[in-house]
Amino acid sequence: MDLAPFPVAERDAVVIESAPVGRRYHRLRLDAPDLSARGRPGQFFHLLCRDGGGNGPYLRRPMSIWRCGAEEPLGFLFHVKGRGTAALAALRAGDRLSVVGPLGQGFSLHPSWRRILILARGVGLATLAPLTDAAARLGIAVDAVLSARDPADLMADEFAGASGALVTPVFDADGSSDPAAVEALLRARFEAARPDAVFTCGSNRLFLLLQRLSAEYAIPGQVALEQQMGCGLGMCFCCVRPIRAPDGGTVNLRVCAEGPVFDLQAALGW
Amino acid sequence: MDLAPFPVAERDAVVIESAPVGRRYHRLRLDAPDLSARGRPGQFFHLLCRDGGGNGPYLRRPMSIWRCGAEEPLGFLFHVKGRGTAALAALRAGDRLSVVGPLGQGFSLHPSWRRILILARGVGLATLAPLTDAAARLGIAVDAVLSARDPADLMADEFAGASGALVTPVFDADGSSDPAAVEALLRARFEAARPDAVFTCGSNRLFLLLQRLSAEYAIPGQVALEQQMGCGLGMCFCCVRPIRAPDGGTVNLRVCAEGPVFDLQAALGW
Amino acid sequence: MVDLTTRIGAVTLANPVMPASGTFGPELAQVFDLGLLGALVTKSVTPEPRSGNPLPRLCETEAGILNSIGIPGKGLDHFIAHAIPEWRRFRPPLVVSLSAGTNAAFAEAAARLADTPGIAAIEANISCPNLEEDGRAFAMFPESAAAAIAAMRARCALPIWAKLSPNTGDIAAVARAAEEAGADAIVVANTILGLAIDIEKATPKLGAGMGGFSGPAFKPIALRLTWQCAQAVRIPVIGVGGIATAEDAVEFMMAGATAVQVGTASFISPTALVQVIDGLRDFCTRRGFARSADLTGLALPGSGRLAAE
Amino acid sequence: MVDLTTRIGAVTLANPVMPASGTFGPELAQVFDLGLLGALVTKSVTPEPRSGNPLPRLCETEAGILNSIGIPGKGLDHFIAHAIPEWRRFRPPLVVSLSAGTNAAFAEAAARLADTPGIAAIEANISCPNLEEDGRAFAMFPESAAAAIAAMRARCALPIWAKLSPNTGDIAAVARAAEEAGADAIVVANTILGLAIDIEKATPKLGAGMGGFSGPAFKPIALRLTWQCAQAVRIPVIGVGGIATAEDAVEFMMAGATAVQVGTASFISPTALVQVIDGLRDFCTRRGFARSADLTGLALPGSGRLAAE
Ligand SMILES: Cc1cc2nc3c(=O)[nH]c(=O)nc-3n(C[C@H](O)[C@H](O)[C@H](O)COP(=O)(O)OP(=O)(O)OC[C@H]3O[C@@H](n4cnc5c(N)ncnc54)[C@H](O)[C@@H]3O)c2cc1C
Ligand SMILES: Cc1cc2nc3c(=O)[nH]c(=O)nc-3n(C[C@H](O)[C@H](O)[C@H](O)COP(=O)(O)OP(=O)(O)OC[C@H]3O[C@@H](n4cnc5c(N)ncnc54)[C@H](O)[C@@H]3O)c2cc1C
Ligand SMILES: Cc1cc2nc3c(=O)[nH]c(=O)nc-3n(C[C@H](O)[C@H](O)[C@H](O)COP(=O)(O)O)c2cc1C
Ligand SMILES: Cc1cc2nc3c(=O)[nH]c(=O)nc-3n(C[C@H](O)[C@H](O)[C@H](O)COP(=O)(O)O)c2cc1C
Ligand code: FES
Ligand code: FES
Repeated sequence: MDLAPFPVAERDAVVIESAPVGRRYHRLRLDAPDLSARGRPGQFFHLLCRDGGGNGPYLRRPMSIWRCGAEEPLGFLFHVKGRGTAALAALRAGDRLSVVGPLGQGFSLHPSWRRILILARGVGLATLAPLTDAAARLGIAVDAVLSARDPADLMADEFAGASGALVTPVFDADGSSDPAAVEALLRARFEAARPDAVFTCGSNRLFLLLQRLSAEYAIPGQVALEQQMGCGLGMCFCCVRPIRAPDGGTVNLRVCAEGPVFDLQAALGW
Repeated sequence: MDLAPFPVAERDAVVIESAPVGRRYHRLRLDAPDLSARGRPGQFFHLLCRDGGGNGPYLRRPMSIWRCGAEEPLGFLFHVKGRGTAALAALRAGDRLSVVGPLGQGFSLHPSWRRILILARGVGLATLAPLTDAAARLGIAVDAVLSARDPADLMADEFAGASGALVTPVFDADGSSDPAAVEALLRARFEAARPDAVFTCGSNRLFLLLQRLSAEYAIPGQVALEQQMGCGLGMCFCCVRPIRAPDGGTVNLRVCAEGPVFDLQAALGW
Repeated sequence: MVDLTTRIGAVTLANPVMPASGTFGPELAQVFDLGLLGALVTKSVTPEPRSGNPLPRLCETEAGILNSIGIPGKGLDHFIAHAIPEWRRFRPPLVVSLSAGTNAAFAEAAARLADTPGIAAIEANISCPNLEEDGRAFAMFPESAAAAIAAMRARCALPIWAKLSPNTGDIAAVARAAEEAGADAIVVANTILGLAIDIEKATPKLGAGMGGFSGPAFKPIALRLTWQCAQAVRIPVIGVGGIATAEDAVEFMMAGATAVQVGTASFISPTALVQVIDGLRDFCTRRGFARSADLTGLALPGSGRLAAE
Repeated sequence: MVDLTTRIGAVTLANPVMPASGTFGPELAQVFDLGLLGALVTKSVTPEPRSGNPLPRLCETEAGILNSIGIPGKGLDHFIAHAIPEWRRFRPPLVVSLSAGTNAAFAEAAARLADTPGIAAIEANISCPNLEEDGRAFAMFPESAAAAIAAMRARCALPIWAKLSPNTGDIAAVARAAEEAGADAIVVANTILGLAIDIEKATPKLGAGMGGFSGPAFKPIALRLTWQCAQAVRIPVIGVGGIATAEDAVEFMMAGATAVQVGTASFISPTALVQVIDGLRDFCTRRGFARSADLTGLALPGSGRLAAE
């Protein structure tokens, strides 16, 4: 049911593409032009995970917007992890998928910025991917460090699309993704051309590293957090995470409502 | 799981045909040669009603054997009535269907018989259909009166197959299915060539008529009853019906275990 | 045109469908017009601020969920200062769910709410732990339920709806005790205690151990409690537990409910409340009921109203 | 090789998996070798013949069923003369479920069963109506539960397993009372009262009105009751309610059950019992448990056994 003009829709959308990506990931594209146009990078949809026959877990699953925009089908890219994502991966073109969204607070990009740095690992890149297009449209250069097990797991195309982002891959396979190596890499970037802001998602270790370095270099940052969700709308308070308050203490904030994007320095490791 | 040599199997069988029959009916044929060979006319299977995607009601649904035999796929013919049968009708060739069976006490045919009469209405003919083949194999002639709304609902081919049964259709549309008309028809048959036994299923009115006439003519008879089921195996006692006992009282017998086929005179109307 | 008007004592609702406490918030106004609802029901507010239970606070089960949220919130002062004004932006009557640990705290908080304009009724969440009774919920026993309601009644002229717990052994006795203590309506039921275990970790799935079970799987129990309460009291009964569709709501009304609440279903379908209202109207139209109120109690023993029609 | 041997007091089972009373019969021997089971549990037998409840006696709900079968049967004499010999064809220990309307009738019947060879234990179905207490189930209250068990204990040397009802407000107190009265094990839980309404007819779906709710939807409640009982008593607890898979059985064992019963699941999958036994063995193998008995209580507060490993 879509009760326009409400900002959040509950809607059945038709799947126009459903395809595996690499060994463990899957992408879905939906025919929902207005929702795609309304979505912002860092926001998410709450998906009813039912395979073509209606089978799946009771609760919805939160999924970041991976592709959005007036000219793009609404896209999701996910790790096939458990029962919910398995049901999603079983959808075929032509099936219907019930979505609720767009939800949550996305990333912010200041038009005055010239260059941002993105540090992502694994499927965290799905969440950060739409930032590359948005930045490109604002003329902001994107420098991205993508960490993956090996080249087969990297999904650089899925990340950058046609945005022109500069992608530096680092891999477990050759040791280039070691924390020390990534720290050296980031320090070199920060010294060479200090980004106006940094962004991360998907790895606690990389989050802690980026938090420490960007504090040292006084670069503002944003992180997209994950948490198990019930309602996805801010009503049930099951998705809270402790976030540093200005007074130095912590407050429990709802990842679905105050997040999923939080200030990099205010967030805590998980 | 099929734990041969147990007489009742729980088994996933592959659907080899799934097709609508007329306006309100549907037939399924399954690849399960040993179960088909084991099934007897009047027995039933308990079907887990899940559409291709695993969606359907919690309990199984009982369904008479419509086609069986060493050379035949196991077949069911049913009225698409509610949630369970709708899920069954949504199956496609290649899908799997979990069956439990064969279950219950089927019809008995005495090799000494020369001629039987079958009176069926609606989907009751699915239950009686396999009798025609069995009788043919014993050299027993089958005289069948099939009652239906109109020719489109009759399913005479579904009933008699290649058995050579003599089918007399009667219709609501032209009044030939009126109780009085059917009574006259049956009396004429009984006078002309007294059957050795009569069989019915599917209509309370026709059951009562046949019970009365066959008592008058002292012809033995059998009726297949229906009742809502839980376990289908005789364990839960939810499927009982009152049946006349030899002492004149009634006893509650389980349709799944002591039935579904009962002596025509012992059964009560429903 | 079907008349959906519903009277719960002195409170008149445009229709008998409202959200269940703790599963609703002004956030839902992002999805549909909250003005469509029969009433608004807030999360339970507690006198003092609470931080809530450890994570995970929610897990799913077969056709349901377990939760141990723990009523986090900023306390009554903040609620009166900030939440009430926010709620007053919406048309429907505002029902404030109140939770407290002692009879005195219930009474004190009820008195303060009675002094606050804009509140149509208090829903007393007496399913919460009674600190003076070893933490056993007020609604476990007729005596403690009655004491809490009576304490509020003495200090507050607002209608009081007593929200009962399914964890008691005798719901009818608790409902009668609440009625006698002055409750204006019975809301039944809160979640029933449940448990789920993560067998890989060998620990409960919820951080708090046990949790409250809700959702479609809980419906047959909540419907039975509604039916038992409707036969035990003369005040209106509001049914809640597993309602996800208009058909579910009709079941509760036929079992004796004057109105219904929709909780967990809103997590799966944020428009569930609207769908229930629309579907209820459709059911009445199709079956020729001029007023949805005529459904109430139709299936109760001795009613036989439909059969007679 | 995983050791599945299970001890319930004096009774030793080859494995901890058995059927639940009323959902099992010798008919299941048509589907698999009943010799595989940990024990056989009969339908409840009553002293006198009973014809059972009006139809319909069963209806389905979301992931569960309601039943009001009403314990039809031919009475104890017929049971001893005909059913016991039939059961004795099978290897596993035979547990006879007994139901009666008064303490005296329970005691008398227990004495007769004690005189009958071939019975390993009596499961006292004290969830049935107590005719001397207005029809409220014995297992509703600690006192009446204890009185029924004590009456049997005095007349019968067989192990007595007390089968408790989820409809009480204080399962721990009832379990303790049964233990003190001499029960050798606790079986928890029987079905919980539920209701479903046919909204087209405006009547309950079951002929008897309310019925007992069971199946996967009931699992979180039964698991919680098992967990509460396991913490309340020292005698073994047998968990039952919604178990359909080996993973479910492991949850109950980690929650404190020494053994489990599978009921409604056998209606959907007649081989469920065998699947649970096989899956339990597989789980133990995969996770390196040499004995399935080591699972019992792993998730109880303060156990921390897995974490320590
Ligand atoms: C705002 C947000 C955006 C997300 N975006 C993406 C994305 O773009 N791509 C992607 O692959 N994953 C994303 N995730 C994680 C994704 O929601 C989980 O992987 C998914 O819920 C797993 O469901 P499952 O049934 O397959 O797994 P299971 O492990 O069986 O799920 C069991 C339960 O745990 C919850 N859960 C498990 N993992 C997570 C997790 N990491 N975060 C939150 N809840 C979890 C599930 O929702 C469910 O309630 C996002 C999570 C959040 C909160
Ligand atoms: C032994 C036996 C053999 C049968 N053989 C056939 C057959 O060959 N072809 C056919 O079309 N139908 C047959 N039926 C009836 C068939 O089982 C029901 O039509 C079917 O269960 C309806 O399920 P549903 O979910 O579609 O309908 P619903 O009406 O939604 O079912 C609701 C509940 O009522 C029960 N129920 C409804 N109608 C019947 C009925 N007539 N008999 C028993 N339970 C019922 C269902 O099992 C279910 O529990 C047979 C019934 C029995 C007992
Ligand atoms: C996440 C969650 C939080 C809840 N919080 C409250 C609460 O604060 N106060 C209250 O009275 N009931 C609370 N409940 C219970 C619901 O109001 C309702 O009684 C119960 O969930 C059964 O209805 P349902 O099955 O429709 O959810 C909560 C339920 C859930 C699922
Ligand atoms: C049809 C049916 C009949 C039952 N009959 C009995 C009975 O005679 N005695 C008894 O103690 N429990 C009886 N029960 C309860 C079960 O033994 C079991 O405690 C309950 O169903 C919960 O387990 P389940 O969810 O695995 O079915 C019956 C349950 C069902 C569904
Ligand atoms: S998921 Fe319910 S508040 Fe965030
Ligand atoms: S269906 Fe269970 S006894 Fe017949």
